Amino acid sequence: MGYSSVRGGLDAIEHAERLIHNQVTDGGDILEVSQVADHLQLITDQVMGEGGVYDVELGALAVKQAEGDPIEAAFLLRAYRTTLPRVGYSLASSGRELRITRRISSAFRDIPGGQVLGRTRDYTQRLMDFSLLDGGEPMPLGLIAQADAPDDDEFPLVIDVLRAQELMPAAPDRPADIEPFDVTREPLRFPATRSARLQGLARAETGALLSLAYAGMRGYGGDHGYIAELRQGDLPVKISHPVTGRAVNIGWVSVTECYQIVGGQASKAKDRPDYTMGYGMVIGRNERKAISMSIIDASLKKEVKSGNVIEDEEYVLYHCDAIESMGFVEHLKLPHYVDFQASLVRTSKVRELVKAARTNA
Amino acid sequence: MGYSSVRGGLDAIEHAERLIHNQVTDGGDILEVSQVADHLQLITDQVMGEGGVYDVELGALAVKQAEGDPIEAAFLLRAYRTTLPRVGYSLASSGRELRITRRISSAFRDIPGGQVLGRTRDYTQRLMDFSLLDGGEPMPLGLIAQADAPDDDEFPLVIDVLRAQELMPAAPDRPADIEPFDVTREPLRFPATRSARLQGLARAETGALLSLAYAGMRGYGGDHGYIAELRQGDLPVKISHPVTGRAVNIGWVSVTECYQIVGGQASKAKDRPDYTMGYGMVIGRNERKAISMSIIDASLKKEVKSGNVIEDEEYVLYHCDAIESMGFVEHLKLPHYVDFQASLVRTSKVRELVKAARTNA
Amino acid sequence: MEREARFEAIACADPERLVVIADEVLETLDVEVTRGPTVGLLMVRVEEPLERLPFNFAEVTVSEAEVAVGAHRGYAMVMGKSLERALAGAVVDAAIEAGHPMSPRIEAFLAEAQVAADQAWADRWSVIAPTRVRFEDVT
Amino acid sequence: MEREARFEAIACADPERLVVIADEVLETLDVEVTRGPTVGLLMVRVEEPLERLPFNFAEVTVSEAEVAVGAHRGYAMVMGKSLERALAGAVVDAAIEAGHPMSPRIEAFLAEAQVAADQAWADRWSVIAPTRVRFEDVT
Repeated sequence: MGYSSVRGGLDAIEHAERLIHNQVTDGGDILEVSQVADHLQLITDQVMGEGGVYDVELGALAVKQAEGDPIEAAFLLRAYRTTLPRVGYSLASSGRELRITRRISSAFRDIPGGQVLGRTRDYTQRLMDFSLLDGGEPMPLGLIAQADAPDDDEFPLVIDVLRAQELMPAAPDRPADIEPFDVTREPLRFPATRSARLQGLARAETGALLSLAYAGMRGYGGDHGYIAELRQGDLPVKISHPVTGRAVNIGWVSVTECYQIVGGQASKAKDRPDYTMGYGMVIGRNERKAISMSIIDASLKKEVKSGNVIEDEEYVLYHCDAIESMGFVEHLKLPHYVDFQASLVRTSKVRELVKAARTNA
Repeated sequence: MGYSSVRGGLDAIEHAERLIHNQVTDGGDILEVSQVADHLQLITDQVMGEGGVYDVELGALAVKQAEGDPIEAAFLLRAYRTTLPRVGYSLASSGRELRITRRISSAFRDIPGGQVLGRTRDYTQRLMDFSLLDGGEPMPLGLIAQADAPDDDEFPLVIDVLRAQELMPAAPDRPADIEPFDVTREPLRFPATRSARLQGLARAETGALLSLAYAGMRGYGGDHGYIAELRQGDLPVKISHPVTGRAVNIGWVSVTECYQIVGGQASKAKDRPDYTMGYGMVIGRNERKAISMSIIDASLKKEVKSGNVIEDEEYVLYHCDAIESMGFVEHLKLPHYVDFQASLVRTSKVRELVKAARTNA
Repeated sequence: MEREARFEAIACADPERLVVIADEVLETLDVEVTRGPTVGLLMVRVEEPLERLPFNFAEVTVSEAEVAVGAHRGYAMVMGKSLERALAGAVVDAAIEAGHPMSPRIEAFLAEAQVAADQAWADRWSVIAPTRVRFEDVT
Repeated sequence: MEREARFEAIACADPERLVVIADEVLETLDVEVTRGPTVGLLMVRVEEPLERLPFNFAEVTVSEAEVAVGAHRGYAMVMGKSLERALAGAVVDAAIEAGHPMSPRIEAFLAEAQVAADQAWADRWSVIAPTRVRFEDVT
C-alpha cells in the first residue's frame, strides 16, 4: 500500500471531522450551551443520567457537541469522566431528604402533605404549540404568594403509610452494612448484587428501559403494581467533613424517584406484610425512566422466575446500557474487509466442492 | 365532593401547565426553532423518525416544546399527524436513487465509486470540546473545489457486487406486487407481513432497537453479519402526476440506509447463493438505528427460530414503539385510587381470615 | 419545458418569488380553485432492495392545490405546510397550460429555479467530495 | 457559625464574591496549599428505602482544596468544575480558623450567602406551591 493513499485517507477523515464540527459551529444563530441547559432540560437530564455524571454545564455541552443525539452525548460524558480522578464516595442520601418540587401518588388519594403536581404535562393534551415558532410568550402565573419552604417532615414517604398499616415490612433501624458494588470500577458479574442492579438501572438508557418495562407489563415476566409515590426534587449531596468528621452538604442534585408497590396477594402460608416494592431513582426530570426502573427492579427481585427476559438480570443489565450497546453495534461500521473476505473465500470453496460433488454424483 | 375542591384541582393543573410552558418560553435567550433544526439535527432526525413524519420545522418545534425529550417530542408529532388528512401514497423510491452524502462498506474495501466518509464522528476520539462553551469557531475546510454532482450510477449498490458473483439472489425484474401493510391505518396482526415489520421498525424508538440489536448480536437469537453498505443521503419523494400520470419528484427526504449481509454458510443441501440481507432505512442521520434495524430485520427473517425474543416479531414489534410503551407505562401515574383500595381491602380481608384461621387452629 | 419538469421546478422554486409571480398572473387571469389548497400527509413508500418489496416508510407533510382556467387544469404539490406555495404553483401551472402571455417569463423563472436547485445540490456535494476515498486507486 | 455551617455556606456562596474576598484575605495571610485544588468526581450514594440498602447512584463533578495557615487547616469542596471557588473556599475557611482580622466580615458574607440560598429555594417553592392539591381538605 502506497504512502499517498494513506495520506489520502487521513485527509478524508480530517475533512469528515471538520464537517461535523462545523455543523455545530457554523451558520447563523449558533446555539449557546446555556440555551440547552435552560430550555432543553429534559434531554440534558437524560444525558447526564445515562452518562452517569451530574454536571448541568457538561451535560448541555455534550448535547450541543453531539447535535442532540442523546446516546452520543452520554458517550461523551462517559469518556470525559475517565479523565477525572475519583475524589471519593458521598454519604448515602435518602429520598426522604428531597427538596420536593413534585410529588404524586396514584395509589392513595389522601397522602400526608397532599399531592404536588409541580411541572407536568400529564394532564394536558399533546397539541403542537405553533406560537413557539415565534419564540412564544410566557404565560402569566397570576399572583404568586411568597411561600415558606416546606418543613423537612412535610412530605413523609407514602410507603410509611403502608408500613404503619403493617402491609409492608417496617424500615430497618439502620442502613444495611454492605459496601455497594460499583459498576464504574468493576465489571458486572452474575448473579449481581442488588446494589449493582440499582446502579446499572440508574445509568441505563431511557428508551431501552421503557421497552423492557412495557414488555414486563404486557406479560413478559414483569411485575408492576401501583405508584405509591413519584417524587421529583433536589437530593442533598453529603460528605463527611475531613476535619470534624460530621456530615455536611455540598450541594443538590436534581432527581426523580419512584416507589412502585407490587404484590398484595396474601396467602395462608404467610402471615406477614405482603406488599413489596420496586425502586427507581434517576437523574433529573425523567419520570418515564424512574417508573420503568421501579418496574424492572420489582421484576428482578421476584423470587419465583418465569423465564422471561425481564426477570433475567443478565439480559436486563447487559442490554440496557446504551454506551455498551452502541459500541458493539456501531463497531460493525469499521472495516471488516479481512473477515468478510475470509467468509467469502470459505463460501466459494464450499460451493466449488458442492459443485464438484454434484458433477461427480 | 365539593365544588371548591374540584376547582382547586383544576387551578393546580392549569398552573402546572403554565410552569411547563414557561420553562420553554421564559428567561433570557429563548431557543429558536431554527437553532434546533440547524444545530441539533440528530435529535430532530430521531424525533421525525420515531414520530413517523418528515417535516424539519415540525420536528424541531416538537423538540423545543418537549424540552428536548425525544419520546415526548415524537409523541407530539404522532398526535399532530392525526389532525391532518392523508393525501395519498407516494410511488416507491429505492435506495438506488439516493443523492449520496455518505456511503461506506465495511465488508468490501474496493467498491465502485469509492467510500464516501461524509460527516462522521466514527474516526474521531470522543473528547469534550470545551471551546464550544464560547460558541466555538468553525474549522477552515481549506480550498473546496466546485465538484459536479455525482452521476446517477456513480454509487451502484454494493449488494450488486454480490449478485454479480452469484452469492446473492438476483434482483427480481419488477417490484413485488403486494399492497404494503400500513400500521398507521390498521392495527398490527401476527404473523405480520414483512412490509408491516419494515414500517414498524422504521418508526421504532432508537434506544429500544439498539438494545434489541445488541442482545441479538450477543447471542439472544439475533443475526448479524457485515455491513455491505451504509448510505446516507436524500431520497426522492415521487408521485404520479394527476394530469399526465407520469412520475414526478416533489422533493427529498434525508435518510440513512443499511444493507446487512448475513449467512454465507454454504451447505451441500443448497447449491444457490446463500448470503441474505437484513435491511434498514430510517429518517435522517441515524446510523445506530439503521444498523440496528437491519440486524433485527435479518433476525426476524430467519426461518429456523431459536425461541429468543429477538426473533419473535410480536415481542419486537410490540415493544419497540416508544409512543405505545410510554402511554402504557406512564398511565400508571394517573390515579388508581379505586383499584388500589380494592387490592388493599382484599388483602386485609384475606389477612383477617388468615388470622382467624390461626386463632381457631 | 415538459409538464413534469414544470411540476418539479414549481416544487423546488423559491416560495416567495413563486407567490409574487402567481399574484401577478392572477391580476389578468380568471382562476377557479377546484381542489384545496390543503395541507396533508403523503405516505412515502420505499422499495426494499432484496425482494423489491414496497413498504410504507414515513409520512411527509405536503401542500396541494388544483385550479381550473376554463378547460385547463393547473396542479401543484410541494413539501411542507404552505397553502400559498401550493396555490401559487397551481396558478402558474394553469397559466402556462392556458397560454397566458406571462408564460415565457414563468418558464424562465422555473428553469432558473431548477438550475438553482441543481446547483445547491452540487454545492453540497462539493463540500462532501473531499471525504471520498477511492481505495481502488491504491497501488 | 459552626464549622459545618461555614462549609455549607462556602459551597453555596456566590463564586465571584467568594473569590474577591479570598483574594483580599491572601493580601495579609500566608497560606500553603496542601491539597489540590482538584477537579474530580464524587460518587453520590443513595439509600434504597425498603431495605435501606446503599447503592452508587451517579457521580457529580466537584472541586476540592485544602490549605494550611500554620497549624490551622482550611478545607472546601464545591460542586462543579471550579478550582478558584474551591481554593477561595479553603482560604476563607483557614482565615477564620486562624482568627484572621477579616473573620467577622467573612462570616457575615457567608451567613448572607446561606440566607440567599435558602431564599432561592423558598422562591422556587413559591412558584410550585400553587400546584399542591390537598385532597384531604375535601368534604
